Order: sequence, then C-alpha cells, then structure tokens
Amino acid sequence: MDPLKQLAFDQHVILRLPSGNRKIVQLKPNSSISLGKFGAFQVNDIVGYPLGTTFEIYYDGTHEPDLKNKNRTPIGKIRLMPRSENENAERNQSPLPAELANVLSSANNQQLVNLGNDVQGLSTAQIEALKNQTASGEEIIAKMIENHGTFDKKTVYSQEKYLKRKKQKFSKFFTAEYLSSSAMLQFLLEKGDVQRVMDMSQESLGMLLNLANIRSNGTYLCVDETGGLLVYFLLERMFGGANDTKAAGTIVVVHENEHPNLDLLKFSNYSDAFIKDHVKTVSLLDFFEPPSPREVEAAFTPLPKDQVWSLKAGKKNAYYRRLKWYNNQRQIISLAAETEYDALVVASTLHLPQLVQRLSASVHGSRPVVCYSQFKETLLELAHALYDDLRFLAPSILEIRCRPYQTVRGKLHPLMTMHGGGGYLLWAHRVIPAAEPAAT
Amino acid sequence: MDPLKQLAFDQHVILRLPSGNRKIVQLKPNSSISLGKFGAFQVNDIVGYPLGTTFEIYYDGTHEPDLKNKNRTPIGKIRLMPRSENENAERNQSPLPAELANVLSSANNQQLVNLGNDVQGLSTAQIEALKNQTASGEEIIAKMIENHGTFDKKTVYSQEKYLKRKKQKFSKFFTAEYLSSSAMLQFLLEKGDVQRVMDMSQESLGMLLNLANIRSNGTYLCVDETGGLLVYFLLERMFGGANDTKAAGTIVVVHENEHPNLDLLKFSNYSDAFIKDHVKTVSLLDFFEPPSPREVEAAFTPLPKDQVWSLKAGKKNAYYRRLKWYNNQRQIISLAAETEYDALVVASTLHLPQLVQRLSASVHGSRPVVCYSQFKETLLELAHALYDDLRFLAPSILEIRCRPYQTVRGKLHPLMTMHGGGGYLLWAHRVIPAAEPAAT
Amino acid sequence: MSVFSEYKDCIAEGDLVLVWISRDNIKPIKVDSNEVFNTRYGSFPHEMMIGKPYGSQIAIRTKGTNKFAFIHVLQPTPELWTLSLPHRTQIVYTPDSSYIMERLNCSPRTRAVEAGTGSGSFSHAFARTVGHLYSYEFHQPRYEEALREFKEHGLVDIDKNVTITHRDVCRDGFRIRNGDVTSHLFGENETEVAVGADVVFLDLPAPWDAIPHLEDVISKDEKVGLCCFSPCIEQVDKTIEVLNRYGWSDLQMVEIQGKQFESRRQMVRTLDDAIERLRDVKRRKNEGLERRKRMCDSLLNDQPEADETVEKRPITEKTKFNPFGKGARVKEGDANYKWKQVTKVEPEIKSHTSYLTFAFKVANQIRNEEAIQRILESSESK
Amino acid sequence: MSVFSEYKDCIAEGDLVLVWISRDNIKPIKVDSNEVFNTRYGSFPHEMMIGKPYGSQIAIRTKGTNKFAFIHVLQPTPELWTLSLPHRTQIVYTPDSSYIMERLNCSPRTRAVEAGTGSGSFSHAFARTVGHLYSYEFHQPRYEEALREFKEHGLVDIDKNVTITHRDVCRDGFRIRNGDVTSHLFGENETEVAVGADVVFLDLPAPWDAIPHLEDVISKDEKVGLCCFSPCIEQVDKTIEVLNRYGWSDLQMVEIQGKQFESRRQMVRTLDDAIERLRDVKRRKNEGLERRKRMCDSLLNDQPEADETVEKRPITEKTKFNPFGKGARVKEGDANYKWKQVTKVEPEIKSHTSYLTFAFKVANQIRNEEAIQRILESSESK
Repeated sequence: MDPLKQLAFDQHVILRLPSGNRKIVQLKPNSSISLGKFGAFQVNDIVGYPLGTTFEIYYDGTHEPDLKNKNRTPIGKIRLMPRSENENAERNQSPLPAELANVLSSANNQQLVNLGNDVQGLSTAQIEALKNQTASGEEIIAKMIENHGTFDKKTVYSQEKYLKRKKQKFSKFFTAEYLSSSAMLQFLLEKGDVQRVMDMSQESLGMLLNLANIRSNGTYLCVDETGGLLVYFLLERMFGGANDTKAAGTIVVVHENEHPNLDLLKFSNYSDAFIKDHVKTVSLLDFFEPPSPREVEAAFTPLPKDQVWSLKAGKKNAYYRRLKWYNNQRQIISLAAETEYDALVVASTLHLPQLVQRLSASVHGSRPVVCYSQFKETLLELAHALYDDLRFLAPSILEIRCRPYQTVRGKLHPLMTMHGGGGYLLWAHRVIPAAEPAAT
Repeated sequence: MDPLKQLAFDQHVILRLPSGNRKIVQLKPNSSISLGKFGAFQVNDIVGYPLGTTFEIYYDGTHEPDLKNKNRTPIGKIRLMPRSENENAERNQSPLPAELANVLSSANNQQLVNLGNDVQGLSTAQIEALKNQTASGEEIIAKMIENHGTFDKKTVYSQEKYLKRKKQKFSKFFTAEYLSSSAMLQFLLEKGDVQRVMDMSQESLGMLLNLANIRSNGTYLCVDETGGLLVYFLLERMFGGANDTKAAGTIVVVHENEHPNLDLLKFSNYSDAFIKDHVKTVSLLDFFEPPSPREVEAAFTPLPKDQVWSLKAGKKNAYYRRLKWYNNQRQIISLAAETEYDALVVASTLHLPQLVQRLSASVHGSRPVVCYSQFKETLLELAHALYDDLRFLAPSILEIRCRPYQTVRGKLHPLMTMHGGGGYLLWAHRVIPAAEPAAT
Repeated sequence: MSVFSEYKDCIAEGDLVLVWISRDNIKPIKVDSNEVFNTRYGSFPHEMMIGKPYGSQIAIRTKGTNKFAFIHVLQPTPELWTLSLPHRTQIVYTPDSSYIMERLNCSPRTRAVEAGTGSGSFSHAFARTVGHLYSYEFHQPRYEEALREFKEHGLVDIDKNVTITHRDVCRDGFRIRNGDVTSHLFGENETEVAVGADVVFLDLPAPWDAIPHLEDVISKDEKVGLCCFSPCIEQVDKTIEVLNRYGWSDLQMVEIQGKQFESRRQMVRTLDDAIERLRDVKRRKNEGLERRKRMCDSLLNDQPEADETVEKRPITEKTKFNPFGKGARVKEGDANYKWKQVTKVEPEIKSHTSYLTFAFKVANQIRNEEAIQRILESSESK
Repeated sequence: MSVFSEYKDCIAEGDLVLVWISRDNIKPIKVDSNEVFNTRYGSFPHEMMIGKPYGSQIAIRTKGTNKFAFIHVLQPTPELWTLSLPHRTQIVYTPDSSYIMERLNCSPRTRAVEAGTGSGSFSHAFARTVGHLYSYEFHQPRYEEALREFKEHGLVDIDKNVTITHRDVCRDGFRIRNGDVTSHLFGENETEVAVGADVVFLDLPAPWDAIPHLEDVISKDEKVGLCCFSPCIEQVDKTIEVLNRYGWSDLQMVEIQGKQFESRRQMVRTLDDAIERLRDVKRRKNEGLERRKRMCDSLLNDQPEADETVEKRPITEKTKFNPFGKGARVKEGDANYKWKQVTKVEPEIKSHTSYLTFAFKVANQIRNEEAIQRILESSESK
C-alpha cells in the first residue's frame, strides 16, 4: 500500500464531516474513531481504500450498547457512500434533489407564515428514537419531510435549504483525505487558530511557494512563526510527502526563541529521520553570531575511527559528547556563514526591515526573497527599506484572494460570507549591485 | 422643455461615443459640435429630444466640403439610432449579431495562422474612400467582412471581437446624457485627471453621500480638494439639478488657499445665483480664527434703509463697500462659530487627525463625520486619533469597490481589466461625552 | 415630521431613538419617561435622555458593582437603521443601496418604484432622498409590519413621500387603483395613482415576471433607470434576456464589494532586541551552569559563606531582558512598548450580496419641433 | 540540465538569461560573447555578463551622454518567465497557476496533464514542480513553437519531465500512441504512453468536450484532481453539468484576485502649517496695502527717502512661508519635508482572468482485503 494513495495504518489523515468541519486523526490499527453526532467507526474498516474515499457509518442494530458510558457514541459499520450522495452538486440535469422529487412546492413563500418548530410533526423525542434505531440519515430526513406541516408551502429554494440543513445534522458520512499542508491550514483556521497561523490563506501560501521558486534540490532559508506550518508547505512542495525520495533539498529554519517550534510537523507523515535530514534549525543569535571556525577547530579535533574504538568506555562517552558539540558547531558555521541560499522565505512578526535585510546577506544573487505578513502596513515599511537598498530588485507588495462560489447549477453565486484576512506578500529578488563605472 | 428631462439649449451635457469615451459639450444654439472621427453635427438637430437619446450621424453626400480646412470633420445629418443598434447586448435569443448571421465560422481558431493585415482584402485607401462616400459604419464593416480572407476560419468568438473593434472604429453614433456628478467623475478619470479627483470612484462617493446622510435641508461642512467635484456630488443629491427648488440646504466649503477652487461647478447647470445661495466658502484661517463679533459690530453699524437712500452718491458707494465687508464678516462668524453642522465631509490631503478633530468641534451631536482618502494609511492614522477622542463614536475604515461585468448573454464575466484605486472612507459619528458619574 | 427627514436637536418624549451599545448592538427605542432601557451592563432610565442633545453619551454607575457604564443615544438615519433593524428578510446593505442610488442619480426629483419592500432597509434610504417612493410587498404579514413601521417613522402619511402597496407585482403589475390594499389615500375623483417613476428597483426572485408590467408606471418622456437585485447568476441571465426583449438598453451588471477594517496596533519587535534576549538567555544559562558548578565545588570544598549573597539568586530565572513582555499579558497599545498602526479586515466579510443588473430606457424618443423653432426664433430676434 | 530546474551560480556562454530593464520590460537572451544587448538607455556587451554571478547588476557609461546605465541579469524562473514571455495566447498568470498547483497538491510525485499548452507559461511552472507533465496543443504553429521553446529550455528531452503532443483533445482525446505528433520518444516495444495522471488542467474553450476523454489517461487507484480554466460563467455551467455526468465530485468554482501595490509617500501637511501660511499671506497682503498707501502718502507729501530701503521689497511676493513647497517641484520623499508611507494599487488591475472549476475523482473505490489482513496479522504477531 502506498500511503500517498491509500489510507494506511498509523498515518495521520484528515476527515471531512457532513457539517463541513474537519478532524485530524491517526489510523491506529484495531482502534476506533468517534465523530460525535456523526457516529464512530473502526479504523480497520477503512484502511486500504484510496485517500479521498467517502464512507457512510450505519447501524444495523447489532452494535453492543456501551453499558459503562451511555453517552459514548456506539461504533457503527462502514460502507462506501453511494456516489450519487457523495457530491456537492446534482448529477442529473434537474437541479432537484431526489428527496424533493415527489413533494409539492410553492412558487414563492407567500403563504408561509413562520410558526417556529410547531410545523414539524415529529417531536424531538421521536427523532431521537429514530436515530437510535437502524434509520439512516436519509430515512430520518424523509420521515421529517413527510411529517412537516407546511413543507409544500415552501419554495423549491427554501425546501432545498431545509434539506441541506437537515443533511448536515443527520447524515453520518465522512471523507478521509490526505493531510496536505493546505488541509492542515484549513483545519487550523476552522479551529480558530487564526493568530497562530498568522491569518494565512491557501492562496497566499500557494503564491509564496511559486514566487520563492520552491522545489526539490533547493536550499532555503526560512523564518516560520506558525509552529511549522510554513515549513510543512515547503516540504510538501519539495518532496510531496514521500519519505523515500531521492531528491535532495534542505530547509534551514532560523528561530527567535532558544528552541525552534515546529510542533505541527508531528502531524505530517514524514519520519523523524527524514525531517532531521531535510530541516535544520539555528537560533537568530547563532545565525548572526556563529562560533568562530578557528576556535571550534582549536577546541576539538575528531579522531580517526580506529582510535575512537580503542577508547575506554568512560572516555568514549565523553568523546562522543564532544563530537556532537563539534558537529553542531560546524553545522551552525556552515548554515550561518558558508551557505548561499536559494530563497529567503519569512513569516515573522519581528520588525521586518532589519530582519530581512540582514538575513538576505546569505541569499544568492538572482534568488527570490518572499515575505508573508498578516498586515500590509508592515510590508509597506519593509518595501521602502528594500527600495533604498541596492541589493534588492523591485520589491512588490501583493494581495491574493480566493473567492469560492456556491457551485450548484442554477444557483451559482459567490459564497455570501467568507473568512476575511489572508495576509499579504512582499516579493523581491536579491541582486548584486555594481560599482558605478568611472566616467570615460 | 425641462432641462432635467430634455436636451436644452446652453446646457452642458456629456456625450458617450462608440469608443466608450466621453466628451462634455455645451449646446449653444446654431452651433456645431465635432466628435472627430465619429463625425460632427448641428446642436439644433438634437435639442428637444430626451436626455439619454442615441443619435446617428450620417452623410448623404450633400454636405459641403470645407475648402479652407480639409482636415475639419464635415458636419453630418442626425437621425435617431434604430433601437436594435442602440444596445450593448443582443435583443434576441441568439447571441449572434446580425452581421455574422450569414457568415461561416470555425469551431476553433485551429486553422487560423496570423498573417497580420494581409488577410484584409480592402486596402487602407479603399476604406478611406468608402468613409468619404455615403457609406455608413455598418456598410463599411460589411464590406470589410466580405473582403476578409480568413474570416470564416475564425471562431464565432473571434469574429465577434473583430466586429466590436471595427464598430468602435467606424460607427458614427453618440448618446447625449445628463451631466450628473458621477458622469463628471467618470469623464475626469478617463481624461487622466486621477490625481485631481483624488482617485475617487462612483461607488465610494455614493457610499459617502449615504453615510453622511446628505439630503436637502441639511447644512454641511465640507473640505473639497477636487476643485468642486465633491461639492457637485452633494448638490446633486440635495437638489437633483433643479435651479427652481424650494428646498433649503447649504454647503459650507472650508478651503486651504486664499481663494476657494470650485472650478468644476461651472460645468454644472446650476445658475450662479443658485450656487451663491447654497454654497458658502470660508478659508481655514477665517474658519478657525474668525473675526470677533464685538469688533465687527464696533467697526460698522448698518443703517436703516431710508437713511441709506438719503446718502450722497460717493458716501453711498463707500457705505455699500463697508456693508459688504460687514456682511462678509458676519457670515464668517456665523459659519465658523455659530453653526452646528449636520455632517462633516472631507476630501483633503492635509494631515487628517488635526483637520478632522478641529473641524468636528462645529458638528452637531449624532451627526456623521465622513472622510474620503485616496490612501488607507492616512485614514488609519485618523482612526487611531479619533479612537482616543471621546467625541467620536466607532470610527470605521471602509473600502467599496464596484466590479462591472461584460453583460452579454452567453459571455458573462467580470471585465478583464479595470481602473485600480477608488480610495477609502472613514465613517464615525460625532457624540457628546458625559462626565464620569460619581461613585455612589 | 419624520425623525428620518428632519434634523432634531434634542431628545423629546416619544422620539424614536437608536441606542448604541456597541458596533453590532444598536437598539431602536421609543422614548418614554416611565421606561428603563436595560443592557447587561446596566439600566438606563429614559428620563436621563430627555432634553439631552442627540449624540449624547448617557453614563451611569451600575448598582451592584458600582462600575461606569454608558450608551450613546443617536438620531436614526437610514444607514444606522439598517444596522439595527429587525430582519424580516435578507436586507439590502448600504454598499449596495448607496451605489444603486448614486448610479440611478437619485435626488428629490426622483420618483422611485421598489419591489419588494422586505425589511424596509432600502425603503428608508430611498425615502430620505427621493421625491416619492412607491414600495410593493407581496407577503401579507410583512406588508402590514412594514406599513406599521413606516407610519411610526413618519414616512407614510398625508404629505409624506412613501406609498406602500400589498401586491404580487409579478402577477398583478404595479398599477395602484382605488380599492387596492395600499397606504395611498385616494382623492374624491381619483381612481388610479399617477406613478410616473424614473427609478425602478426590483428585489424579487423572478424580476423577469415583473419587468413587462413596468410599462404601466414608468415615465415616458425621460430616461428611466432600473436595477435588479439577484443573488444567482442564472437570474441575471434570465433578467438580461427579458430586459432586451422589452426595449431596455445600456445593460450592465455589477457587483459591489464592501470591506470594513479594524484599526489595530502591532508591537514593533526589533531583531536587535530578539538577539539581545537570546544572548541574555545564553549568558544566564552559562552563569547558571557555572554557579551550580561553583556551589557544587564549595559544598565539596567546604568554603566560607562569603559568596552566599551572590549565589542566592534563584536559578530558575531564565532572562531579565524581556523587551517584548513575553509571558506577561501586554495590552495592545501599552505605552511601554513601541507599536505600529495596522489595519485588519473584519473576521467575516460579506463576500456576496447580490448581482446588480442596471438598464435604462427612454420610451418616447421624440421632440416638439415647434417648440424648438420658437426658441430659436426668439433667441435670434434678441 | 535545464536552466529552469537547476540553480546556477554564474553566467556562462550559451545560458538563457533574463535581462531586467524595468518591471514591465524583461527580455530573455541567449548569452553569446559576440553579441550586444541594446536598450534605449545604452548597449551592454554579453561579454560583461559572462562569469558574473546571476543577479549581478551590469553597469555602463553610455557613449554619447556619459550617463550611468544598468541592467540586472537574472536566472530564469517560471514566474519571471511569465513576466517576460512572448504571448502566443492569453496566458495563465501566477496568482491563478500558483493557486491551482497548491490546490491540486502538486509535487515531484505529480503526473500532470495540461491542455492546451498555449504560450507555455503554466507549462514552465508545472515542469519546475511535477514529476511529469503531458501538455497538449491543438494549434500546429503554436505546437511547433512551444516544442522548440521547451527544447531550448531543457524541458523536453530524454530524462526530461515534459511531453508535448499536437492534438485536438476535444475530438481525439488524450492517448499518446506511437505515430502521433509528439515529443515522446517511443521505446522499441512501446505502443502507447502510460500517462496515469493525477492532476488535470484544462484551458480550453469547450472543456466539456475533453472531459469524457479523460478516463483514458487518469490514474485509477488514487484521487485525481482537475481544474478547468474558463473566462465565461456559461462555460462553468456547462462544465459542471458534464463533470457531474462523468462522476467527478467535490465540485467547486473559485475566482482568484491578485492585486499589486506600489509603495509611495504622501507629504504630511499639517493644519497648523496651512493656517500659518494663510496668516502669512494675509499679513503680507495687509503690509502690501499699507506700504502702497505709505508710498502714495510719501509721494504726495514729498517726504525724505529714509524709508526707501524698507519699501524696496518687491510687493509681488505673496508669502515667504511655504511649508509644502507649493509652486516648486517637490520630489516624493524629499528630506526637507515630512512624509507618510502609503500604498497605491497599480493603475490598471487584472480584475478577471478566468473562473477556476475544481473537481475530484477516485475511480476505483476498492481495497485489497487480503493485504489488510496480512498487515494486521503481522502486527499482532509482533
């Protein structure tokens, strides 16, 4: 099984629920996953199907009630969602969902007088009972329409709205998707972590990746205040989630605090070894004030292997501690002073002119500098600073916004409300100024 | 004739040309107006028709060539444009213009190889000849299609594009419209006066008028750096172009230079008397440092009318000069110190916090303060200043943008390019802070 | 006089007043000296408002907690009303309504037709500006509610400029005749209202059914402007088709996008400070290591207590240099830090309301040739 | 290696280099030591570029005027290429292409299908990122031009990741067989290319005609993503219809709007200064009046010339206090004035390119039950 194509054990995946919400889960063998009101299921039942498959949870009455905890969602069975349900839009020419095909409707809501919940013939208790029986979401909804007092007084438009709301409430299906960097961003935004991810959007990040020319075999300098999300975007673009890649490519993360924060990478499916190979971290202090190579070399000299082997146990340990220190110092020197980077990518709340101008000293000529900010005003300040610095070519401030539509035939329109924000980008190229030639 | 409904003599109107450009003209009796390549016509031929009528200029060969100036556009005759031509979109179900009905077209441009102008069978000279004959725009275009070598290789889409381009080039029609404030703005933007009108847009101005609650019977304080355009917007909303209105309402314009600049009002159709009645001007210096009423009263006392009549000629003149000065000083005092305004409306490049905070002292409680600026950053600074000033309630920065569509059935989409800009608005309400009540 | 059409100075008994509690909490009240306006921050007797100028802040000490609480009392305007009104339907917001009014050149000379009335948001804006508004509502309870509201607001009455009619305009058109359910008061010999509209606004699910009926009520001797307000693009398509068929021209559909920004501040955090902080952390860590080593040494070597004062510093303290107030709760704008002014768009934006389809019509493209001749002759004779 | 897929350090003879003259004037050249690059600001011998690191500024003194002139020499990237390329058709700009690539999760694992190639703008961005790109172009001259360009850019060749095929995909589908007009070099026993695409991009006037053919070339055991790029809304409607019919799901259409801002400065002009200026004007005007009066008086009274020095000041000078530099040409940012940083959107914005309709498909929703069992058993036995 290819974990990039099929659902695999121990993989982190993201589930899309009928409500439109998302949930990140790990597919542990022999475990179960609860989706609250949308049901619960066995992991073993879904593993092996292609990523992107939609499953329905159903109850045939055979499930054991949990005697210890009555509130616990019982574990249902899994079947593939029939494709006709598995769609946002209708398959056939008629824009009318099947549920409404045999129901009368009104040309307008003129006869409709709002009576609150009284028109629904089924009581809450009856609906609960239905839910605990074998009834599928569809059956419950069908019963509710049947028992609705003024359903035929509604316009088709209103009927469809009602249906959609009820589907979101009673349907028990989910889609298990690959946990891409965009999906992780979407998840964090929906969860309310807007500040943590600096109000980023998929479209701004997509633009950033292209403008920074991110691809495998590059060596990129990165400041990431989102806890690893930006680094994950870079990794995905460079390696596509494959642990077994032959591609080279390194991301060097410069961090403001003593220790880097790349916590979000633990949800990625990259192995620790892979991350260690391709993501290096160095603090701002170490980056700008690296140890002197001379002092490091003076403090320690690695021994040939055979000499190490001959060391006594206690000494050997001490040697390896020192060797680790030495390699670490060597790496800092290499990252800070000896690398010309293929791009600088920044998402930071530090004062940008100072940060970007000083980091850019390590960027190779002709390579892009791309800076994300939640606020245009901070990029404006940066743009003016870079204009006055001959090492930067044509700094531009960009705003990219995606406007999704309700994509249903006959009812096409942009979504009525959207999450604001999405941030701004500054794009420039690092260049090498020439001395003004002498007048001839 | 009602000059607000029909084209009237001596009125300023705005002409829309086939190219989409606009031109402001005055309809002087017995004069002619030249539209360059779109022809020339007699004013007398169009006066009396409703505003908004589309006219075609045609030449039946009877026009006298101008022997003195061969480049001068000959004056053509006028006829009403047949309604089917007088539309941006097609009337009938088929999205195919009549010109293309009998022409073959290709499913795609696959066979089309770009050969430049060579495929057009008519030479430039031949086209020029056609133009100088009686041929109407439509006839010329029909001839051009006939002689086009690869027209049938184009897709319908490409054919239509060709047709549109040629129509813009050879058609001779124009629409004579009322010169509204929006039309004047549009004209100035197209003319390239973007800076002069502070990059304003119709949608921002419309929003400004509503947010400032502009209507007849109000007394508004206004700073207008656009040369009178903003004042014209206010006047139109207050009086609708009518000189004979019974409605009251005053705009007080505070100006930065010694003399106010309201030059654009000369294109409006308001009489000088009307403007004098409803638009008052006062310099920033006079507004903030008005004469002392005591000194003014001490310097001059108006005489009863019969006493004035009995003055000798020389003394009478001196008296009237002094009376004018007196009234002027009284007016300044009244506008600067004795009026509580119904709104403050500002479009200025002066530093806004100082300007708006000080002018707002003269605004009545509960009345709106609306400030237009080309730049969001200057409004941001203003918003922060107003936040810290208890006399302002809930300052908000707003951006309003209009997105026009190519409104043709079967080919609906937003226009591909648009003029950027349009500015921003700050909206707040003037309020009266209460003292903090003593603790009980 | 209507509180919407006359600028008032001070608040009086019986006035309709908008109480501003917060940006998204504005409440209309009718001032009654026996009433109290309650918020979760405290109770405000109407008495406190009477006689005060509009725009006044009304401040109290809350009974229990003795906290300072306040509201602002505003005179209604159509725009503030739009922010506060009870939603009977989706409403037309100010970015749309203000654009429509400007594009259709609304002024006291305008005679406007609006269908349907809905929540009456746009009706108030029209009423403020136009000469007369004819509003139509097909839903009976909404019609009655709107009529009551318009009367309360002084929009509908003798001498007032709003007429509201209960009507399904798609089926029955726009003509208002004696006997119809309408707010119009017919004169003795009046059988039908002379509408003569030059501005038409249609906020209907199927405007194409209403458009053919417009001929009855639009002005014939001038240019008439129309706007259809439709959420879906397919409605625009059908509308364009019918507008073309019924002789409307200069069609253009537009969208209006309005955004509101919050004014915020972001802390200015310099790179130098960040590096200095790391340096400080490193220094203290080294000091800590050395101190522990020394304490260890002194314990082992049984040295005198001379150094004790120095060594007693708590070794948990990581850094004293804290330029960004990390760990503390720093209030935005705190004067101890440097700040940069920034704008932030509201968290949820109204990304779409409806498409606006505009069209225009000049019914009778004729002129009075004799009148023109007379004018020319008289001017020549001068 | 391709100059687009390998980071190069220094410029060498034969390299494809982008010469940046200004924001909207970027020219691709092939470095040839015998050539000179001419601009209207001066001539730059290619010799000056060779051996210099990419990104270098190349500076000269112009011959005639002896002025300082310069260009920058950049290594091509797909995004810079998009800004410089010769337009054969409408091109897909970076805001759209970058969103499509991100939304379809493009990476080195991706196998992408693109129809049509057009100006090749998006092809370059795809080629940089994906494992393999199959591009189709139906217009013969454009196909040949693109093939030549791709070869020159090192995208099409043995070991390279782009295949371009001349094909009307709407009529003839996507299968690439031995004998077709294509850049693919068939192996001895190879009769057809195994495309197996998991990403599809259709920039066609009638994508609905191509969608049914996709079954032949898309991957069956994984989720496949598709994007149709259409300028008109009616195309979207027809596309949705066909996508539904052919089993694509999760349909969503979006628009991408990109704006670019200029960084500018606006002079800070205080109210106090403006008032002081008016005060100064007034003072001088009064002085002028008085002076004229005095001169008049002294002329009449024949007074001594003692005051002459004072009176000789020219009376035309209106004001000496000129805080905003009125009348002079003040350069934006002039250090003698105070400035506020502002952003200004570009004068003409690309308000619409195309609608992007996304859809997804998992063809075979099956699993290998045996394999699952084996994994579970092996893990249990541990």
